[in-house]
Amino acid sequence: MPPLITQHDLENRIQDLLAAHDPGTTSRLDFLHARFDAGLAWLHYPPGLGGLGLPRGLQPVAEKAFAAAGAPDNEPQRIGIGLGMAAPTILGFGNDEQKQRWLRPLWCGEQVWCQLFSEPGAGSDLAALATRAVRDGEDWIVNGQKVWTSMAHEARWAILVARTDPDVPKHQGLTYFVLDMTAPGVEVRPLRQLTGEAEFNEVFLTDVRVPDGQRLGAVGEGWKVAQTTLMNERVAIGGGAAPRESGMIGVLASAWREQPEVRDPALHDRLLTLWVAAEAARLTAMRLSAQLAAGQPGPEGSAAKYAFASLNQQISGLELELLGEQGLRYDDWTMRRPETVSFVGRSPGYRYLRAKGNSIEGGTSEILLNIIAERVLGLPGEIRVDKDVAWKDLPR
Amino acid sequence: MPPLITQHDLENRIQDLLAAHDPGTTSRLDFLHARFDAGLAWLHYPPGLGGLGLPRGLQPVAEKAFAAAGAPDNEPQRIGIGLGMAAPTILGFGNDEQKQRWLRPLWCGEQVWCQLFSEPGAGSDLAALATRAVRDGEDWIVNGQKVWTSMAHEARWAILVARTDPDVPKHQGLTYFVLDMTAPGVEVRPLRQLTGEAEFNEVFLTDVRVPDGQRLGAVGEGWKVAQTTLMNERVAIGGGAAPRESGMIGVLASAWREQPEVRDPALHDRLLTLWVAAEAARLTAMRLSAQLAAGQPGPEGSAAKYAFASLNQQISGLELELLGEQGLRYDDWTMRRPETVSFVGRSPGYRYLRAKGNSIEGGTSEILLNIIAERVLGLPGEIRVDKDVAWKDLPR
Amino acid sequence: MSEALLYSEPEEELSAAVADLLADRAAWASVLARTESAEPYDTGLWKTLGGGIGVAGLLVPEELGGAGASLREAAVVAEELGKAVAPVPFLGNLTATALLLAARESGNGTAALADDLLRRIAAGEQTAAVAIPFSRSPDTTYRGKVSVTPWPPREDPHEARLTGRVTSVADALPADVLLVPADGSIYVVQAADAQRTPVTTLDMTRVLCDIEFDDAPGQMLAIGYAPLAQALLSAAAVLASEQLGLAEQCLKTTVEYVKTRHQFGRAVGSYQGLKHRLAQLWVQIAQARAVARYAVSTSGDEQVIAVAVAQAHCSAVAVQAAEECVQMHGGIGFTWEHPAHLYLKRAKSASIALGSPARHRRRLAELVDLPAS
Amino acid sequence: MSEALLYSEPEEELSAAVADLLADRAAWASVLARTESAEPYDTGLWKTLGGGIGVAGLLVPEELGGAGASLREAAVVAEELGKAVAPVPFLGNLTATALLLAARESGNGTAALADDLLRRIAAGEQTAAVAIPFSRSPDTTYRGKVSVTPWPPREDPHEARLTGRVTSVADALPADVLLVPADGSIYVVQAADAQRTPVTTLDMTRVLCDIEFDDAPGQMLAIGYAPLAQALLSAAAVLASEQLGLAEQCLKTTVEYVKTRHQFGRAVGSYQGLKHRLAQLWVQIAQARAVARYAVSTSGDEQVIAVAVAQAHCSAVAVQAAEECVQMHGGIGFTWEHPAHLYLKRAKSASIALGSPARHRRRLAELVDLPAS
Repeated sequence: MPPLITQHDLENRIQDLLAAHDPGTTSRLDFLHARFDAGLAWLHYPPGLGGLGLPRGLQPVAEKAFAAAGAPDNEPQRIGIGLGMAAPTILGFGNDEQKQRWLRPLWCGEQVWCQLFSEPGAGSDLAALATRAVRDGEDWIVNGQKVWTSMAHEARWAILVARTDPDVPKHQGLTYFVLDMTAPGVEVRPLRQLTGEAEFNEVFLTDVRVPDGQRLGAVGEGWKVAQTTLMNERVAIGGGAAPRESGMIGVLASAWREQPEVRDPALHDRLLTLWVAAEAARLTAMRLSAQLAAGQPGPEGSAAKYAFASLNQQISGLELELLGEQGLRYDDWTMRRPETVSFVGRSPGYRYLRAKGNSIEGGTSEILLNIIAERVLGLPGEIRVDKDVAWKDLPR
Repeated sequence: MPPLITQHDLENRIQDLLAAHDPGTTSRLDFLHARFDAGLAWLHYPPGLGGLGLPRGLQPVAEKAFAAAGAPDNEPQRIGIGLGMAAPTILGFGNDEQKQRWLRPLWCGEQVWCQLFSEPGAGSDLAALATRAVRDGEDWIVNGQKVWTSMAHEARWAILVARTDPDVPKHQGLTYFVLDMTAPGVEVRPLRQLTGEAEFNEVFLTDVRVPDGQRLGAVGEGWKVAQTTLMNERVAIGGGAAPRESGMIGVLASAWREQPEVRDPALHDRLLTLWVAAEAARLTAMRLSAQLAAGQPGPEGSAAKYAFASLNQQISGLELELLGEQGLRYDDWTMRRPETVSFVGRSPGYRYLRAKGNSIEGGTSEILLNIIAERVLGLPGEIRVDKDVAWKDLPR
Repeated sequence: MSEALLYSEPEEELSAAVADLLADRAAWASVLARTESAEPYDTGLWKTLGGGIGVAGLLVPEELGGAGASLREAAVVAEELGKAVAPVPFLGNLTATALLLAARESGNGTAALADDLLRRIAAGEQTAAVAIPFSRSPDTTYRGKVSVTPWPPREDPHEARLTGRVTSVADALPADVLLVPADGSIYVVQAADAQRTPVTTLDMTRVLCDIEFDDAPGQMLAIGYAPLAQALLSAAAVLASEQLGLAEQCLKTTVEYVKTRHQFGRAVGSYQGLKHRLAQLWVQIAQARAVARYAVSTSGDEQVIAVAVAQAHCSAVAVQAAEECVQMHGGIGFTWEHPAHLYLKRAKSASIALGSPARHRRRLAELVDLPAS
Repeated sequence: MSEALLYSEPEEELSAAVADLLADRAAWASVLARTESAEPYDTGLWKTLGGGIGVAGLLVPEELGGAGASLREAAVVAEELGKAVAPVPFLGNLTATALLLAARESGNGTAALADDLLRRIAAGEQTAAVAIPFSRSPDTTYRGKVSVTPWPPREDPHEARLTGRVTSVADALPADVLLVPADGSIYVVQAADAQRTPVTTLDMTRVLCDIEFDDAPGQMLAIGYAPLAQALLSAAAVLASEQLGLAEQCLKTTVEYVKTRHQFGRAVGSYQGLKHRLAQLWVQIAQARAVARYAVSTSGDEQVIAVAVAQAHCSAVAVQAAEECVQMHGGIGFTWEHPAHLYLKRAKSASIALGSPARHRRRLAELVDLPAS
């Protein structure tokens, strides 16, 4: 085992890379390739796969140094699903060839990834999914419909969970694949939401051929592989120390301060109650990040997401009520494909509508409360009627 | 079948009774006996048992006429459990001897009744009760503990449900009895509640002998018989047209009007929200009684009780908050046995505490919501794990 | 009194007739499709409803060709329209009718003009709307931005000219006639003589418009705004029933969905968390029915209280019902292709319309002597 | 800053020591029994806590024999006391200590007198309380009913005499010394020189008293009420942690109960309706911990905001937790013989104490520039 690299070594390597590839003169992609090949991409990944096997905690050192030098980044916003969900799963379950093939263009942002998990009939109960993959020689033939897929219209690759055996209980008949989004039979349609926009897609899969070499993990082990993906999805929440009056409460407080005509004394106490709730949520997020930093990961992540959804919905609802006539109007119902979601810069009606999704997307509030009740408080789980039944015999 | 008695006939009979038994000179009990024997007690009961087989709707005619003549009543408040719960069950399931024996002294108020149903381990799930009755010749020997028994300390008779067969599923092993509260082995202890008072009792039954002649209905049919009792318990709710600001909201509104120093503008909107909720509940009760009068009984009874509990708790909570220093004080923690429960005339703290019982006594709010969800909305029942299991094997 | 809280037999017949028509002609998919068309209002449906079933002239006295009905019947119609979020100008036309009736009774204006308009409305020839922002509550002292020239008017008040602007007016897009409060009186203006600009509206099934008057000819209908206040009070009373209908529909749709949607091998409607929330919603709706009925069954000072109660209560219930409808439908409820959002947008807008719940509670505080301080 | 929201190791040790002692000496059955005894306060326990573990002199500087600790350590103690609803005058004594410290630093009074008292408190010889109604919030302009004669005082302010009445004072029954705001200054009065009458108190574990001063000798401690405001702010900060502890205990007890209580053949804690409510409560408590910690970890203007937030939030959470505790225990939770009511009474009283949540929100409105109108 090679000796551990120190922070000082790391800084030297970064400077060496910057010296050899001046960001001012090197093309963006060349620079990112060089950074990956030097193991300075995701430091905690193994050598040869863009990392140096270092502790995660050192990553900010690299990011800061590259930013200071004016080096291009890999647009982590745009390739978040690849970085956050596909990559750890490939790393955990892929064979060497798969890792070599996919991780470099993923990190460098050359290939965008998306996630084909949810289905119209399988939301909270993901393991009930119905998309079928049937073995055909060296390939699998995939048929089904996936939904709530961000970035599907720009993605080259998808991580996919499909049912390979409908005759066993639902968790046992799943297999995990990587799917080429340019393959014949893949159709992406925008999924319009109640705001008028389409942030997400539906993906229809009709006789799509997936080579067996694009399978991640063993046949029938798809649920276990998917857990890795989903656990990595939740890590992101928490966020750390935002300043006071960040987010939706700031919009409402500004409206109150700057438009005296909307101040309804009857709703003053409600405004302040929400202000207090927002401040409490903010301090709780601060405390959570301190806990994480101190190596005491808490279950507050689910709580934070739950509280965030509830707050956003209440605050935006009150904003509309305060605004009166202004609240009756909307800005734009045109079908659009926004790059990112932002609550500011749109009309109050947009905030009200978009916030409704906060308690549905990425785990409904009901599921989050179940998680807290069962995993944190240790309350008994629901009586399960689906554990020992073949998937094909489940009520749907 | 005799021809139906008209309202005119009825009025004549009442006048005849009053003429024969001048309330001014007849003793109270003599008058009530005469009224019962004339079939003018509960008009819808059969002839010979205090009634004339008339429609229930005619009862107010009799009550008004007797009240106008200054006749004594049977103190329905004091003997409510007998009138409302024991009597319909005796009428429905008793044999002739039992009806003759119990109904007359019950209606005339000579004998007070109480109800021995709930147990410490069987509240919402009444059918899980553990009090055992074992056959011994012509008697049954009863052992167990009952709880939340109003009037047990004044009662001569009790209606009792006990387990006669622990080896069958819980609903099938129950039998219904009438128990003599003066029998050896019956011990009544006051059950003090968080207000300091004891409105209820615990009743301990130790080898109490109950003659088989005091059984109502067949052995093992106790659950069916108890349904009659419980259905009659719920009929009472609804109450009809109370004036605006009746009950707890009136107390709070008066405090706000009469003590300007407690007016907190921040809580003004909350006060009005509760005022609106109370008015909505009042109008809903009015509508319910109109529906009942029009022969359209609705499931609003459970809803009314649920709303009443929630309102009382919110209103009394706000009252304490408004009163500030005054809300920190209490009137009296002395253990007492009140005759009736009234929210007025005691301190705000009493109202706050006593209202906590409203969502527990006579069906918890959770059970009421279950009833609405399943019987009104037709939502699926909970998965039952106790239906086909012998009582003795149930987890407790 | 308490019998008045029930539905009478004729009311139930009216309700069934409207419901049948809407089932045919206002299925949610067509309502949704219309929101993106050039004609946000369904004038064909309105013609059938208004002329055919006669809901346009419901309040118009029989001698003027109307049904001579009361707000109770109007409320029954509104309840069905709320269930369908039907894009017809019923509420706006009702408000205008109520204004015309109040103007006629006040004796403060031109009865013949009111009579003539009421006759046309009852005959289904014309639809009217009141040119006032939809958010105004009945108790507001209204000061609009439309003024009358010349002022004082000449001898013939028919010759008045109106200039100015009113924003966010409901149900004026399909109207033929506008009733315009201006400089303390109310004027009748032909819609064609004003410039109406559709507004991008939160409630896609009741599209608002901004109205510009540029020296538009107006006939004086009444002096003073008292008829306006009475009309808005009637509208607020009837809106409560529309909100009731919307809430009922949301509950019904949601209950049906959670009975059939399975997750973890069980209908999601078998989970107690959802059951309790739906039961609570049912309790709220049962109460909404009582208060909504009461608001259209009483009069005078008592009606002013009853309407404030109904608006405060029913607004909140409708919003709660629509929000639960979206949430309990999960992902599908968040999409454009499911009707839940039509209800959500209508419910939230309706809660702001004719005064917010907080505004109605504040009004109540005056009425029942519970001052803020 | 965010690390300050965690518990330090010494804080956890202090917490464990207090918890151990309370487990031994303040089991709820004995706490309940004491509520009906002649001695509502547990002076023996207080002696061990105050002198033994040293919580009485926690804030007192080391040079005066105290622990020289901050509000953070006091909050940790309060959290444990809240879990046990222990009948000891910790909060009242803490308030008095904070007042003495503020008086000492203000330079506006008799430092020697404050020092002397602080020394006695730290040594566990004396317990002090502030004679002010428990409901007063830190931002109130206090006008009491105690006056000082003669006025203006003679040269030696030690000769002042106090006459008047203060009602609903917390933790004064077991106090030896009273700090009395009167006529704009603060005086030290020996408790024995005042007439204390116990009050029948909603919170049976913190019994209030009314205090009558009848020409009682007082020594002037400080001129002006500024130290009083600072002391009440510290008390309110620490009370938030007491409320946090109470809420935690209620949740814990309830979760244990619903795991073991079976109805319909299942643990009642397996029903989603209860599970969701308990999970929501846990979310609230997790937030309460963050705000309570923040309120004792900051200072100056920021502390004034933090305390208002903490009081508004933690008061509500504690009441919600205690109410759920009663409800989810069903019948047994409504009886005298179960501890739930001790928590309910403490929680509701504590929410009123030192200013109601609405009052704290109103204060916040000034602090963060969100005026009512």
